[in-house]
Amino acid sequence: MLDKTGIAKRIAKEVKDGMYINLGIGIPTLVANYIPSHLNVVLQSENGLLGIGPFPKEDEVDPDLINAGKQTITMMPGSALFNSAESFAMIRGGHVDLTILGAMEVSEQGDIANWKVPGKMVKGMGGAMDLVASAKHIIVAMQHCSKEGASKLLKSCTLPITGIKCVKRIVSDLAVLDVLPQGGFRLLERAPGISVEQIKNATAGSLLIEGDIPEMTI
Amino acid sequence: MLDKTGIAKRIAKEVKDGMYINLGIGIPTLVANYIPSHLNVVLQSENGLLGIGPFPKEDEVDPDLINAGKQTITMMPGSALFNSAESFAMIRGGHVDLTILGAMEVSEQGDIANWKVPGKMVKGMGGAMDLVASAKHIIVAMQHCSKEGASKLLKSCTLPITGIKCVKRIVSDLAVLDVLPQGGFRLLERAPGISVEQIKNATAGSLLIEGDIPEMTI
Amino acid sequence: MISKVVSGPDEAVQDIFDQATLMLGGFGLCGIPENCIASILKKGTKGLTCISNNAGVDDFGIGLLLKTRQVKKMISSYVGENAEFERQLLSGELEVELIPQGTLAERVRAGGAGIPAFFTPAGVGTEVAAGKEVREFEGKKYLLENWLRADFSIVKAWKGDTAGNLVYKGTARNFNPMMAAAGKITIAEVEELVPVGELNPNHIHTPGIYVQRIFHGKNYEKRIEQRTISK
Amino acid sequence: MISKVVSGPDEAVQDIFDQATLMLGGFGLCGIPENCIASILKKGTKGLTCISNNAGVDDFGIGLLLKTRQVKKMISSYVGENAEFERQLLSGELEVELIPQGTLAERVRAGGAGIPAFFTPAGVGTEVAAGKEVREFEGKKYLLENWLRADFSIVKAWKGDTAGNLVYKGTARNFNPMMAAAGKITIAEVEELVPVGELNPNHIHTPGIYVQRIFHGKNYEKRIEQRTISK
Repeated sequence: MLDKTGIAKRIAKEVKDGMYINLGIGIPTLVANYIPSHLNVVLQSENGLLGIGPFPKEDEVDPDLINAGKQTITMMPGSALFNSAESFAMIRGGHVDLTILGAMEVSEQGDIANWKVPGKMVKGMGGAMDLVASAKHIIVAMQHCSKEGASKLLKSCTLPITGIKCVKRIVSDLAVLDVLPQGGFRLLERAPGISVEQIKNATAGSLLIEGDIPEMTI
Repeated sequence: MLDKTGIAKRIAKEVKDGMYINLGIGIPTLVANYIPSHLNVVLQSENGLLGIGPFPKEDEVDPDLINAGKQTITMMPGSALFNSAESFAMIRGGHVDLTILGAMEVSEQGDIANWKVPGKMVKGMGGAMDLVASAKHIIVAMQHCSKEGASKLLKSCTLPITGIKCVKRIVSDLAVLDVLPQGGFRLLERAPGISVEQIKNATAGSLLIEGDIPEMTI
Repeated sequence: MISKVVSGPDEAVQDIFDQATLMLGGFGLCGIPENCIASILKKGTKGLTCISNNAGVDDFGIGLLLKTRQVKKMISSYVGENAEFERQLLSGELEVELIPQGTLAERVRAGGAGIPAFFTPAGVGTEVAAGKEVREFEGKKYLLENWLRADFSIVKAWKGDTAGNLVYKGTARNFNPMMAAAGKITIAEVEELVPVGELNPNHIHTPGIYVQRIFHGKNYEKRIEQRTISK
Repeated sequence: MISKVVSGPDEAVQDIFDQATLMLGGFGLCGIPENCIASILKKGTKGLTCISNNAGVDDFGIGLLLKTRQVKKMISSYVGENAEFERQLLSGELEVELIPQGTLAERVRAGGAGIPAFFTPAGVGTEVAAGKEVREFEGKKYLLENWLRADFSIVKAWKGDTAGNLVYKGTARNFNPMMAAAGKITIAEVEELVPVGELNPNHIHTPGIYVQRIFHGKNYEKRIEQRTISK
């Protein structure tokens, strides 16, 4: 079973040279730490920056330079600043190559729910609905099951959804899966020490298992 | 009867302090020469500049700095440069206070025709349709009649129109007129030496004449 | 060019009326018009509808106006980090309209650009789509969204000149430029106010045509929400 | 960041295919991609649909491609100043679609921004409205207009870096930034090509994400259409 770092490390393997990437808050943010240094990638911050750098040193902190999680950041050489309309023009226009974000539920149609839990305080969707509706390629980082053991990979979402038919790939604590164009999850890799049987039991949506399922390498 | 310079001079009297103005090609361009120097106005060039300055001196010519008529220009202090989408956002969004342009015909409803003559080469509307559809206040500079003596202030336009119900005021070689909200031209001023009768005869659209019509001062 | 300079935030906001719709620039606490918020607080204007990506924190930004119950409605994309906000929302004292961030940015941009409506994919199939026209283009579904405009837009820039031209710094730009264009009256507070001619025309982010009033803002706190440091 | 630098215009345009749709930046002859036009001319690509505000003059700009009959269709707002263009148009050899300039700019912007359609007032009641949906918003009529996108966008900037970030000069900016965003492949030619880090991130007009290929252009003629001088 993967911990958060494990999920982030596995997702980092999906990153290709030259990609422009938007990382959501939480596990997705961790992915940045594991992108191989020989790859040239550019991280987008939807509040108006291409080229997020490392967190600043104490004496570099600039309150006018934050990421979408409101954390202080720095800029990489070759960065560009722009306004929020331009930022989402980039996202909506399909210019961002990869979006990595968290999810509370994913359906076998690729629907995603990650912004609202009925009965709990609603904080808002921020940029999530724009990102999932627009991204060319979306990878979801998530727990396969709730703390109570209920599957979060479902036939259809029970929570209010963020977007429909958008998730292409899921990296959970148990497995790597693709969402098939015709619907259904296809199992690609097992987390270290996890059996196909365990993944079957943890997946409520329909699961396609073809041939040997390799254990993932991180 | 006013010549082109006279029309430009009369229109210049419509300019108020602080206005942002778009001047069309031809007579409207001449207006810039007669705006009183104590007025602070900003001229927009729809190819991406606020703050058109005078034509350059020989050694100031910059091929990267032209107006919408493709003439070399200079910039006033306090100018701003932008792209064409932003330029028409300004126009369409109603931020330009006054648009002055030429016309081949104007109808008593305020429709304007100034881009196309059937049978002649069609060069295109450029920014004219955007300007007339969007401007808060439009003043038209035109000849009252064709060379053959036919009125160009009509019940309805005979030429393909550029925009509907948009012209607010007309300064012709014979008169200053407003287009009434309910339709019809209202005579405001006579050109020097021109009688009300002459204007009546030269106006095919319905003409409202109330009280004494003063001769204009330039 | 005509000078748009006013003496300060009190003069700039003096005619903001009860029940007005305001746009306020900023993302989180970054790039917010601190001076004008303080003056609106002092002035006590009530019943405001505030269009702003976020709603500040309990004791800073728009949160200050929430505390004094000057805000009737918030139109935002994300309103976490504010306990008083949550209390008013749950008690029904405050209306909230949540809009996807990109849709919010584009609706404001459309407001300034004279585009009454446009199609966007964000929110298709979600509760955001309720009551909205859905149309398919090239095999993909989109929602029709309307422009947003405001009685007053209040923005914060880094530098500005007396003709209202503005330059922002870093990610403090965010929603400010679109909001500057979408207000009937736009008020800009700037950290540095310079004479016309000092800003490079090629570096201007908000052309002065969008700005009706400008002043030199003072005592910026620029509070940081998430101070993150690398060792 | 990954380098997007190619050796020159020949390499940049090598995969532009017959019948491709191209966007070409520029207003009149100001800010046009002179180097790429020369290479397309040399390469002899045929059947092009060119989206560009203007069509050049007889012996410069897109006019060169018209002379060699490489252009099947022009989508422009104003196409005067070109006798060969007129001849081909009248003889039916060339298709022309005329679009109001602001609508053209916004349709290209929409193409890059993922907005398939929007409402604009330009052209209501005119022949431009033929076949288009008309809708009223707040008492005013608007036309529904669709996005424009291209197989290749070819833009000219003043400075660019190896990551594709661009800065334009003067009014040579015009249509270039929107076109840069609306091409499947965007090619930028620049007068000065610098390493990443040399351009101020706050001054960039076209972020590199929109640009796939960039090269240092040479021998710019920058022909002037209307040389006007004040005494």
